[in-house]
Amino acid sequence: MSDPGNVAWMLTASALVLLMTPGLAFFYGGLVRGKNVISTMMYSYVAMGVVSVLWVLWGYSLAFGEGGNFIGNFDFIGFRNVSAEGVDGGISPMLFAIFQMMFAIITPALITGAFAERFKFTTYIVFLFVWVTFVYVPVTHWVWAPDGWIAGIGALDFAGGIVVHATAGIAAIIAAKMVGSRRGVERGVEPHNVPYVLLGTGLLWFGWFGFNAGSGLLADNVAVTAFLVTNTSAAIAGLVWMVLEFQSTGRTSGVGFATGAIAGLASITPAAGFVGPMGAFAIGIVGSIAAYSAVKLMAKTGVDDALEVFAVHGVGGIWGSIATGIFAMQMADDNGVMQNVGLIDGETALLWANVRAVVAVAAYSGVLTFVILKILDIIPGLGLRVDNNEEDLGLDITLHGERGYVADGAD
Amino acid sequence: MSDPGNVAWMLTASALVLLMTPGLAFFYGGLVRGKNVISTMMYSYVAMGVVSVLWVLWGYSLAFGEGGNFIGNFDFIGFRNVSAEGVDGGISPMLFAIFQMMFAIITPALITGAFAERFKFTTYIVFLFVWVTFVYVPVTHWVWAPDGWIAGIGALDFAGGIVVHATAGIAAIIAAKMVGSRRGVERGVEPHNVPYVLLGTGLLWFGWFGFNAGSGLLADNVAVTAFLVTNTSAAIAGLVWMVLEFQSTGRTSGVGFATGAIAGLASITPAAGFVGPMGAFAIGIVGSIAAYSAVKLMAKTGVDDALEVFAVHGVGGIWGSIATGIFAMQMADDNGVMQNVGLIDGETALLWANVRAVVAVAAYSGVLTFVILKILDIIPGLGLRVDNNEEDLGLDITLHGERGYVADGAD
Amino acid sequence: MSDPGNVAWMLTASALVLLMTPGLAFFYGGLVRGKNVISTMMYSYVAMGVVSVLWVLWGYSLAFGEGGNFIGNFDFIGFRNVSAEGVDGGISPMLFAIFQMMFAIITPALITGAFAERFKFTTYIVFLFVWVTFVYVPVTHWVWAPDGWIAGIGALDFAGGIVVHATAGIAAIIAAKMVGSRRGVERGVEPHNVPYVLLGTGLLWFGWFGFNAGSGLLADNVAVTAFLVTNTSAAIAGLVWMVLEFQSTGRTSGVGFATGAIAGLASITPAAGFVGPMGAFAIGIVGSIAAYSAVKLMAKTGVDDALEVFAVHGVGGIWGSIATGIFAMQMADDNGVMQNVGLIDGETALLWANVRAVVAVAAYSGVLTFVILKILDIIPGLGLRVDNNEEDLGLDITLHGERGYVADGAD
Amino acid sequence: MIKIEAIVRPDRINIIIDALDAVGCRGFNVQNVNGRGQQQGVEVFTGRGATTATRTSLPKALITTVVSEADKEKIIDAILGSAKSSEEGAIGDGKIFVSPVSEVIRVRTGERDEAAL
Amino acid sequence: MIKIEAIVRPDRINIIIDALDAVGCRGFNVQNVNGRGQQQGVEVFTGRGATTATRTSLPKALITTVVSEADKEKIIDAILGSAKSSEEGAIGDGKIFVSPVSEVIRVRTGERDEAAL
Amino acid sequence: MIKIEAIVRPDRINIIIDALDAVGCRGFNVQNVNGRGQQQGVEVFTGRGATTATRTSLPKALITTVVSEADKEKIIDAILGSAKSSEEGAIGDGKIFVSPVSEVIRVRTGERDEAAL
Ligand SMILES: Nc1ncnc2c1ncn2[C@@H]1O[C@H](COP(=O)(O)OP(=O)(O)O)[C@@H](O)[C@H]1O
Ligand SMILES: Nc1ncnc2c1ncn2[C@@H]1O[C@H](COP(=O)(O)OP(=O)(O)O)[C@@H](O)[C@H]1O
Ligand SMILES: Nc1ncnc2c1ncn2[C@@H]1O[C@H](COP(=O)(O)OP(=O)(O)O)[C@@H](O)[C@H]1O
Repeated sequence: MSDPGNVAWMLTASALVLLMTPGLAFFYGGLVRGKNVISTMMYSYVAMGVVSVLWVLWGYSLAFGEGGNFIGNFDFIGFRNVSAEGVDGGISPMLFAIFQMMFAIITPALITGAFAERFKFTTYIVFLFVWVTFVYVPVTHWVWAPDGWIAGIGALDFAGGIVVHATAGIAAIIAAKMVGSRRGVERGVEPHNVPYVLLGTGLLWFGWFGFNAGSGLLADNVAVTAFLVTNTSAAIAGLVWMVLEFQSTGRTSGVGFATGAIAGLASITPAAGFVGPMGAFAIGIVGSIAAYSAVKLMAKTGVDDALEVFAVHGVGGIWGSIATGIFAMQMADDNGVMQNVGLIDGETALLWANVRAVVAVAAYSGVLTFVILKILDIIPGLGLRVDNNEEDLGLDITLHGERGYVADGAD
Repeated sequence: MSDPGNVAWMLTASALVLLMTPGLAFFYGGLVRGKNVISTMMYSYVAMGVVSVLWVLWGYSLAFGEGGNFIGNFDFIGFRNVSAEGVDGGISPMLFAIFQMMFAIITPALITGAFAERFKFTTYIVFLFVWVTFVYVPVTHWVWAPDGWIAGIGALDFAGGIVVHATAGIAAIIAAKMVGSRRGVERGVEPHNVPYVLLGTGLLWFGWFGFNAGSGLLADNVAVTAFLVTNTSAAIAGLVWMVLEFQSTGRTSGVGFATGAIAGLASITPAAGFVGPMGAFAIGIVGSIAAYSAVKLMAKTGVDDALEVFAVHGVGGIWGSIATGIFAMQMADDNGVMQNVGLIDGETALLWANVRAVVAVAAYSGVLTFVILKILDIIPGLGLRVDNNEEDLGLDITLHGERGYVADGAD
Repeated sequence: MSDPGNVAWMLTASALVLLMTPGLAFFYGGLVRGKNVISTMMYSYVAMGVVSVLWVLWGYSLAFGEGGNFIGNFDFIGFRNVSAEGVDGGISPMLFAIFQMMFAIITPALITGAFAERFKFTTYIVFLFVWVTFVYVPVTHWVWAPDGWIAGIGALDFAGGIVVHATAGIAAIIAAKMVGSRRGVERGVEPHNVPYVLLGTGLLWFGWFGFNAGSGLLADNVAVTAFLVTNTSAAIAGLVWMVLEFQSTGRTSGVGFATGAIAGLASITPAAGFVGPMGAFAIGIVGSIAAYSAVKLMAKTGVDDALEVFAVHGVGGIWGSIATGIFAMQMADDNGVMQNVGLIDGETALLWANVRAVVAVAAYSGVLTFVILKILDIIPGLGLRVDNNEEDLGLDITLHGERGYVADGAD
Repeated sequence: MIKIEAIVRPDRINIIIDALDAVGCRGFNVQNVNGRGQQQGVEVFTGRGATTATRTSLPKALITTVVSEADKEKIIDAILGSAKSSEEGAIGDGKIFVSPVSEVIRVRTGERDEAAL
Repeated sequence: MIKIEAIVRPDRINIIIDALDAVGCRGFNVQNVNGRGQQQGVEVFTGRGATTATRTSLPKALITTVVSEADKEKIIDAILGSAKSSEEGAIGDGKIFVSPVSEVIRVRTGERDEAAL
Repeated sequence: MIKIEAIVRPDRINIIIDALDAVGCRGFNVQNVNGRGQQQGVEVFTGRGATTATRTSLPKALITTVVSEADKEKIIDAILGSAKSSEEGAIGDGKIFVSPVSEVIRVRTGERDEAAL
């Protein structure tokens, strides 16, 4: 039987990760213009609907069924055979499947920042089903299923730097390019509601404790370290971003601190269970600088990744995955003998495995995302982008029939 | 001694359920007009004050004292004799009493959506004391105290479909009818802040994990299944509502998805510990369709249940309570022998018991709410409704002396 | 090895306390004018950055290293020697250090309410480093390190009435006096966004369960009682404030209820593990009346403690610390024999110890805060206060380069 | 051409717009303002709720429509007939201001004056 | 002196301001209004999403600038040239109203009229 | 009758209203606008904080009061005396515009013109 303490923590962690998606909705929703706030938030909220259903029906089965190196099988369709009975020294398969579901929900939601303010909502629903099934699920299998090929080459991704952030980040830049720039954003868009951005950041930071400290699947000392390094990386990365901004403009934006913190969180994710606080400092500092530079670079490419998903999540996740290969601490092998793992202890195998994993996953996500969007674009009745008039009036009123804010009086 | 894991989970679950009331405040607060946002939110917040006090002083004692079939007794007045000492294989009476307190807080808060934008705040405070004491407390005793008569007939209500949602839903429609329609809402009211509705939905969804997965009182496999089906029902119900809306108007509102999800959560509540994911799909789909239809129907009755408490919570909770009788899975009896329970396994006893329970509770809540409001209406100095001028100016400024939003400059 | 249940609860509690800082940001952010909302929120958010880093690098070591009566030592610099390995019947040092970190974050953030809308952000960053190091860290050592001198005189502070609320409250009034009044607030400032105040209150109330029920460091019956009395005190204090307000103005503000609840939470904090529900009622009622009176008094002093940090947190925390000496229940000594503790059981030692502790800490925090701010004021390039033009335009746009809310269209 | 500006209670907006519709005025715009006249402000809480201040002004809505002179009286009558909070009217029901407009241009077509209305 | 009030699409504001800049108009103010004309409102959801209503008006922006008579045509041309949502223009692109202003005073200096602009 | 529109700094509103009160002007309304003149906009962050843009305009408040010609100068003086951000005044303190109003009607009573003020 599972220890109730582990069950308690993993139930809590699952709930925390679920809350990250509303957190993301506010983070993203605050960054766009007011006429698209509902549209942007709904991209996240509806993922809680679609992916929860998909995961129970076939997603979990294809991701974690014992199907081979590349994909799972149909054993767990509809959560058949997914037992809620606890197991000694661990948690039940069902609790594991629930925890994993929350990751599957937030990953595609992350992408939406790239095409916010212009992507068709109906097409997005279809995209959710297709992308999670054909991109997220296989990648998850590769990395986290015991028989996945990336797990097989010895790559380590503690809580999703590869599975979540790299896949989403690459998908984001491809999507942004294909959907095209927003109309009239040449001067940049001021976030319409900074408190929402900060609220989202607070909820994400809070939820990320579940994300990372839950990924060891036990309430043990790994969870404790993961919790600590998560917080440390977020903190230092937020500060670093603030310093960079201050040096170049003399001011320190709330959105900047928030973005830095999120970059730090994305960066530490793959390493959370494998590094100590000093590793976390290194990862957070470099992650923040890298993401900051990426934002500056993106401005030059002309690709309108509206909410900088690639620069922040993609770059953060990729850096973190490589950093795992650098900073991972010694770990006990099956016989309890401590083994060097990271580059700092002189080992290159993990670094090399993680680099291969990142490249493979990035390429796969990029190509598949491209193909999926191409197909959705030409299917009659779908298409990626709203028309100009809808974009000008805002997606809230045209697609959702609502305005974010309605003042009394002024009808 | 209690296992710390169970304590950990039930402390967490209690905190999660407490957070649902602020969540509800935002859900409701976003749906009204801006001039009543504080008023609407305060209906919920002040329930955290009033009911917490009442529950400690006499509520818990009357609900869970061993007083007989209909009501508890005075043994636990002021939480006297409510021990914090853990018990083997379970949680302490005090932790149980705390968890139950959170349910007692949110139930009357749910009702307030029916009479929002016009109910007198001072009267509402009195209503809180009276309604919880004379409606919520006895019903809780009937259903959840071991000696309650509804528990006695074998009805099952896992987490409050009957106790919370049916009582509140029926009270809501009675209250809405008695208080009368809002002035000038013939054209419908556009929610003044949809992000608040979504925030509230996120917090409710999050908190509901405590509500449902906590209702087994242990961090065990029942909690795990309850967690899963809660999420599943919310997800599918949100999607179903969206599809229904899309079919009739070609658009998909954020408020619609949110409302569907809440209907799904209300529906699964009584069944959460007794069904699997397939049951959850069935319950969520039907719950959403039923609530959606009820909203449409309510528009024809002319009863201004302002935030559709009856249609969403009442109908959801009632449907879920019946559905429990249909879909409840086999359960082990005291000798560990599996017994059929639900209609799908050919048993009708539970269905029949639950129907009787719903009818009895609905009738009791309806009649008592009617009587209570009638009396409050005629007590000098109370009265149900604010005057026309207060309603036109908004309850925030007239009753609470505040405006929700104050712009710099424009005094 | 730690019991996973205790680990689960303390991970959760740590996350809950972390969330209080965003909660505080919203509580405070809603109370100021719209032109300073980001500035006010950033005072809290950046504390999550600065103090997290500081705590890992040297804060925890100086606070909890075995350095003597007055300050810790350098044993745990950079969390060196802070083990994540669990210990029987308790939690690991690292988990304890994490939990304590969250307290170190929120304490200086509390102070910021005093000088909101006019304090220079860059100076504030420096203040954070200095104040936490020279005020918070030593006080924490005195009270909570086993070898601290206040612990030595037998004073009890369960969850931070002295360490957190008294230090911050006194620092607040000193800071408010030194920074001077805001320009043009003679008529008082209407909170610009009451829903944010309520959201912050909800998150604080929720997070406070971690704060208080986590402070016993175990998922046991102490946690359960602490949870109960926390909720009880918050509830009754909110109601009492509402009644006081209603008696003097005939209305009941949302901000008033919220403020009362926070006063109740601050008041119960030092006593949470030592009193029962009846003690909580007494503490909450008196705490609310005291804070309410203090707000009235402050209006006469002319000191512009903008968000009433002293009156609410300071007075609450001080009252609670004294009240602990009055209402603390019998406790078992090392031999398991029950000992009287509080004044109500006829003992004066604890009361006397707590009074001395409060006086010493208040004096220390007051003097040090004064000295620190004096020095920051004269350091070239720093200085406490923004210039008049920045204050008039608002700190958001001048220091942070952002506006809280940007409407579409009106550029 | 003239501009008619009506300051009215926010809660009457829908009804006033219906009345404008009924007399054929289909071009207008609405904004929220805060106003004071004989109707005084109200007492509000400031700071942490224990102290109060007086709000100078209350929320009002401002409807603006530019019409030809010929339509003036019927528009004014429509507003007068729909803007009162009750049969007898109450202080704070609002005011109508009429002022001259010398030119009107429709952006889309460049049409001018009466043709542009 | 005259006052030029242009009701335009909110998403054109930046472009219009650039056009005003280009012709040397550097004093103006902008506010958000809701307006209706030939362009009708849209269907919106009310209540809990299952029922709809028609929003009478849509968001517009109002740019106001007070200029000397002499500058009138170039300002109007600048607005006409920048406010259209597309080459052909579309219903709802907005309107320009011109009205007389008898006096202008600069608060800072007390300067009057043309000198104060 | 004339309409006096004063564009001022938002943080001066309360003081200006007191000054208006002092000279007996008790009817007015206030709204928030964004404006630009000699005072330039400020640099703001856009996107994710690493890139900046220039905000064209800054928040201002617009006070409007309709009064009889006779009261004009005292109202203007009241505003001029209270709206400056400092003794010397600073760029951006604002402007006052005066324009004709041909008719005023009180909704409540139907009174017209001077009687309606
Ligand atoms: N002289 C004025 N100039 C501009 N607006 C005014 C004036 N007098 C009143 N108003 C506006 O009209 C509204 C209603 O006026 P008020 O005097 O309160 O009521 P009534 O017109 O019924 O006597 C005020 O809130 C204000 O917005
Ligand atoms: N008579 C009017 N008075 C005031 N504002 C008007 C008037 N007519 C139109 N408007 C404003 O101009 C906007 C555009 O007008 P509309 O008639 O929809 O388009 P178009 O001018 O292209 O025919 C409206 O939304 C409204 O704000
Ligand atoms: N020509 C104008 N038309 C309309 N509003 C103007 C005009 N010029 C200035 N304003 C308004 O007055 C405000 C102050 O003007 P500005 O030129 O910055 O300062 P000052 O009047 O002190 O020289 C501007 O922000 C703008 O709102």
